[in-house]
Amino acid sequence: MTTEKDKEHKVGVYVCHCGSNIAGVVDVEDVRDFAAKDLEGRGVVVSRDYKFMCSSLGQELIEKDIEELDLDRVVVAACSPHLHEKTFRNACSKGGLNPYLCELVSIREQVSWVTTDKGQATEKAKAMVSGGVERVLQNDPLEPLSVPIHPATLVVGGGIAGIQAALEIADSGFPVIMVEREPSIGGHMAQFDKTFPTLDCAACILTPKMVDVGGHQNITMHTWSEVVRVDGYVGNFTVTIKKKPRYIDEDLCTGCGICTDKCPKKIIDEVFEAGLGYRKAVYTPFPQAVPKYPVIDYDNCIYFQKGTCKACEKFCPTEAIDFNQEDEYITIQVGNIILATGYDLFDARRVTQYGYGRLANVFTSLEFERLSNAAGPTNGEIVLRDGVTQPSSVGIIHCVGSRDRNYNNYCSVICCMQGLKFAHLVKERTGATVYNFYIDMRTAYKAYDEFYQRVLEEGTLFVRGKVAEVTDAARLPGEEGKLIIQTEDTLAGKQRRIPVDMVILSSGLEPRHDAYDVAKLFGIACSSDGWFTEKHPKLDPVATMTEGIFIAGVAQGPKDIPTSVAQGAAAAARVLGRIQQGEIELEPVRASVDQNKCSGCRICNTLCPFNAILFHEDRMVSEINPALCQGCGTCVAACPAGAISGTGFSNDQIMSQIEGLLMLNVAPVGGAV
Amino acid sequence: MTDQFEPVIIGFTCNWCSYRAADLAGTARVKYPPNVRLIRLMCSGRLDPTFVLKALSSGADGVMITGCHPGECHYLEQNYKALRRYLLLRRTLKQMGIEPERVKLVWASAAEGVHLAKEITTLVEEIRALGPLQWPTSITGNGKKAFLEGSSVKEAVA
Amino acid sequence: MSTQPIVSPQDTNPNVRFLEEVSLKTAGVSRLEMCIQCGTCGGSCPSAADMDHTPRMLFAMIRAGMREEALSSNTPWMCVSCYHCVVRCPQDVHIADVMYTLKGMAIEAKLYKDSTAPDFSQTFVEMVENYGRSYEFGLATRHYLRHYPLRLPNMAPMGLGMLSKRRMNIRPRKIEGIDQLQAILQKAEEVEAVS
Amino acid sequence: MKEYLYYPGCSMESNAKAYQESLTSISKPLELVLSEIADWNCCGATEYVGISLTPAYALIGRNLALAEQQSNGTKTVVAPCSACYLNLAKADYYMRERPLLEKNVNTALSAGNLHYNPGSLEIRHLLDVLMNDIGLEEIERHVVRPLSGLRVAPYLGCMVPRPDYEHRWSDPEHPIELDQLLKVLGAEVIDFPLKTHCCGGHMTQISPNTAFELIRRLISSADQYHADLMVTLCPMCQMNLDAYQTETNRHFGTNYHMPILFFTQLIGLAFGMDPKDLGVGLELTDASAALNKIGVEVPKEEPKPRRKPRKKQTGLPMPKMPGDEEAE
Repeated sequence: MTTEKDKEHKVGVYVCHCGSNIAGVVDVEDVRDFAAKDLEGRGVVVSRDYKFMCSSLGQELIEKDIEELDLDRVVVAACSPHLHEKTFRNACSKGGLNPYLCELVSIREQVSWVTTDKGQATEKAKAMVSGGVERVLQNDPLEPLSVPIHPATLVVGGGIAGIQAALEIADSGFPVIMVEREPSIGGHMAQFDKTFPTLDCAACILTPKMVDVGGHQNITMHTWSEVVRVDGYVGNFTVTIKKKPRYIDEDLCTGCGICTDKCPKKIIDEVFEAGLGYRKAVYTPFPQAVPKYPVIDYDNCIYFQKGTCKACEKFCPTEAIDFNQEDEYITIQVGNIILATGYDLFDARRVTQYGYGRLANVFTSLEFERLSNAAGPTNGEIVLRDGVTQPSSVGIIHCVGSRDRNYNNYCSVICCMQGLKFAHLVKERTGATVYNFYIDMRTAYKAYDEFYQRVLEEGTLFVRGKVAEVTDAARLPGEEGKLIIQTEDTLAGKQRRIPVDMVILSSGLEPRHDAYDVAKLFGIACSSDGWFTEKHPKLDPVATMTEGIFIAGVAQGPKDIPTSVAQGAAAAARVLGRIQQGEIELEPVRASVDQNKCSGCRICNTLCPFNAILFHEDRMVSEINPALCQGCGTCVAACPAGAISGTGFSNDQIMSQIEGLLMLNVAPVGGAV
Repeated sequence: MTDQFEPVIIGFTCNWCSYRAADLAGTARVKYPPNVRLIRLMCSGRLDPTFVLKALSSGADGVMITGCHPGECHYLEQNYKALRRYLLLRRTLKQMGIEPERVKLVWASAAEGVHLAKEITTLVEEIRALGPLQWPTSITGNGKKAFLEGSSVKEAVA
Repeated sequence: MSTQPIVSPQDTNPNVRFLEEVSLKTAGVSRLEMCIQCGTCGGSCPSAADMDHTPRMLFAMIRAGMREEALSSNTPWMCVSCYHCVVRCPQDVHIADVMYTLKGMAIEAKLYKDSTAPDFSQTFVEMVENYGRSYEFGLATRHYLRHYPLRLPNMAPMGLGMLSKRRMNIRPRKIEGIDQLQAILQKAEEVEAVS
Repeated sequence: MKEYLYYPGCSMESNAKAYQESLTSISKPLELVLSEIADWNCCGATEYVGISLTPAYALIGRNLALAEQQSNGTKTVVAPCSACYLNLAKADYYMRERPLLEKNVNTALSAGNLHYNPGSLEIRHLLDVLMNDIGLEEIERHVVRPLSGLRVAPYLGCMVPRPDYEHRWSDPEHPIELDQLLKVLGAEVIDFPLKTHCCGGHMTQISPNTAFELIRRLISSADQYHADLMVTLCPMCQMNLDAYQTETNRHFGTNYHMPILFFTQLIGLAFGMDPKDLGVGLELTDASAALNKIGVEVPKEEPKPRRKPRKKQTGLPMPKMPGDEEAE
């Protein structure tokens, strides 16, 4: 199988000791000699070993050889390509060799660190080097693809993360389009009263930012709207937005609120007031709403349901009411997209033993936020469901729906601090006895544990134990008319029944009910939990696998306000970097169709999840748009005519690597085959 | 080297999950038998059944195909396609008179280094139990011919 | 994710084996090693008040390899099999079944305390083995006679009531396939012994 | 006409005669055909598993094997007793989950020339069958004597709704099936907070004081809600709450009087059947006062004051619950 073509190549092999990380288990000299002797016939002209290939000296070694021995292929046997592929590619290009003619063989992660027997380890290392050599012989010089970046950015979701991202970009002078599903931006944070650990009022720090967004010359806001279609690719997305009818003419409306005052229809506000308060059929969710324009709730408006009333229209001083509005679709061009779509609150009804929905005085965390909020249904009065009685004892239950295989396995991150915040507020406002029931107290990050200390000082009682049940079935004296929290006090090792007036459930955070559809719409992935998947959990948390689409805030996973803000800013920074580049370089791992071989069977067209393959009816052949193609190679594998080839992962490359790994290129070695 | 039969297994990994799982197994110093030699693909969806036949016809005793868990594919859903091909492939192998157990599909996320190592260990044991692969005489050990065999599979698959 | 405890076979510390032993002797997959000590079980348990240790503590003791203490605890014998802990456990630990396992192991090791429970189970089992059906009258009277002779007078009216209402059979019903059943149980004992 | 394999369990022949008799009676109008598993044996209750694993499951296995042999047409086994239901269901489930168990049990069964393939049967509780196969409409059709005015506490006990391997029930802690059924019969169903709490199980035997406490909790709670009687679907629960009620009262110096009937008995009464055919009167805690309310045998007793509804209509709204609409 040795062809003339291969012979002409000049391959350099470099075996890294990585201190003792590799050399401790693999006989690197043996591997080096193997490459030099047994693979000489495969074009290996030089084979060296070195303590640390990734060191500048190690890299210079490669550069020098490329120049002096004019190598045209390089194989480095060291660590995982995910660590140092770039390093050695750069070394190659410094030496004047196309970086894609360099292969990295992972004999650390895949050999020395996972194998005990030195002999076997060395044999495996040899096989992998041989595989690397065979593969690199088939590599083609590649140039990174580059595509222009449209300067505008789409931000989906007007919560704190989205707001932060939008402002960062807009302030740097680039246009931003923000799409928000609800009538106003602000997200969950607008519903909160105080924010931990500093206890500054949410509205006080949020509303200024909301106003900035509303008035920003570089930001176009589409509230009461949703993205319904996304076409194109990084740098050049075409996005279709559906603006739901407000039935209010935004040009005429002054936001005076008379319509709301006059509207006779009062309904429970399930969204902003968390079902704890009421709103009118024509409403703005809250006084500081941005934009100021109200919305008419079609399902509850007397006119739409019965054809009568029209009070709002009668009293509107500027004739801004327009019952004839309909869905409006607008199309925009953007270069990048940031998804900050937030979360849904876990439905506490699912934990039946906690009695939410059955027992009147069991509240969810969001309900309590509204309860304690000065602008809420009780003007900040912390009272029982009857609307008047102040609780004299309150139990706060952590991990409701979180860290529990019956619901969600993950930790919702915010609940511990939230529980502490609630404890403080209850004490401050009512002086009631407060219990916190926790499994583990998680107060990581700046000033959080200090807050825990403070709440301890204030006399909140802590019980370590996941609450078993909340019941109104009185059993012992003093339990009549109370809610009894039954739990094991795991530190006292005893079961306890604690009668309280009010129970607050620290409900966990869940992915949006439609997170998966949204992910599909924008062509990104969801984790099994339903959170958007980031490109790298540690090193690339706000990028996604789809170029040009970024994520921020809780949509990526449970997190608190500071982290959400940080992610919003981070996503913005990534986008700004892109915009300033003007164009973006893409890894040239792409598929392409040999139009002469293509039989036009169209099998590949349906396989591509990124719609990168278009079909030319006229010539009856398929073609792949390199900017859309993400290089997964599914079409390559599927093409019956073998007309599609994937750069970087061509059939030849993989076939040869197989032969290499199986040592077909050298005289069979004992044992292995 | 011990005198017991040491199978050679080619493993195909997805760049985003199982290859990183292998990295993780390494960083975590999880030990597993050295019989598996990994090849990196961008996605299990890239796996052309021909590769497997090629590997088996060229001397491998078994093949391990790994990819992201269903629903977690970085290319949305290509691992499902890998699954389909895998199932079909096993049938083809049967027809060719090869134990389909020699080819195994394993889901392993980037976080599942231990899991991957475990799977590798079991597979090695299973293949060891099966003994060396006798590539059917009807098909010579010549890669090219296996390649042809493969193309027919491919049409069926796609 | 592991479903059986992963304890290194090289580990010579006998204590680490106990968790494994309990887990392996349990019907189904115990998931005992998954316990996060949250106390849901102890909080849910209706008879916790009468237990030497809450289930949670028992699991911690098992992990600690406290064989004697764990097997002599009355906790498993106080379990009423209400399965509240099982459905509430955030880690899907098969708590009730682990309790059954511990009972068995305690009897085997003759470690259970004065509790009359093992004896009751034993009596019950003997009846089933002899007749194929259970037989409360014999069971209850025999058990009460043996353990609560003083209580019997109080119970008598109840017993008589049950009798007069034809709710207790004086003599047990024997199934036809009793030999077959005994053969099966015989075999089962053998299998149990080796596994 | 619906046909099932039937596993009565030991209690149905003795302490739960009333359950068996009422079931037999209501089966006719509901066209429920229950063919008893020939020569079934005890399920081992909660005792056998505590002694030795394989024998315990082999004991249950024999019943499953017999049922599998006998299953013609139907693969559904109906069990009226909670413990029996759970034991059968559990054996079937665990034999699937743990191959070792399956192997051991079948090795044991082979000694009796029997074999059971886990998963080949469908183990269901009587209430499940009535609710989902017969259906509420059908049941409602036969109601001629609505139980109007009768305040009942629906009590399921533990082992029917839990652990519920096959997810047959609406909820493991607050299932609504029994409530729905009793509502259809015209009864006034209280939202009984302890509807799936423990009756004491075998504790009446091995630790009476523990049992008495558990019995007290249930009866006193039902009493707080001014229930006329508690409705159960488990022989063990009925036995403990009914037969041990006097002893419990003596133990705590209380004087609760809470009749305990089987749901099948109430169905029969609502169908207008003769109490005698439903085993009514077999309970030790006299139920005549309660039944008097629906015109079944009539001694006098002053009616208790009604308790005001639990959910306040004033003040802040309650979150909507599934099924709130039909609830009063």
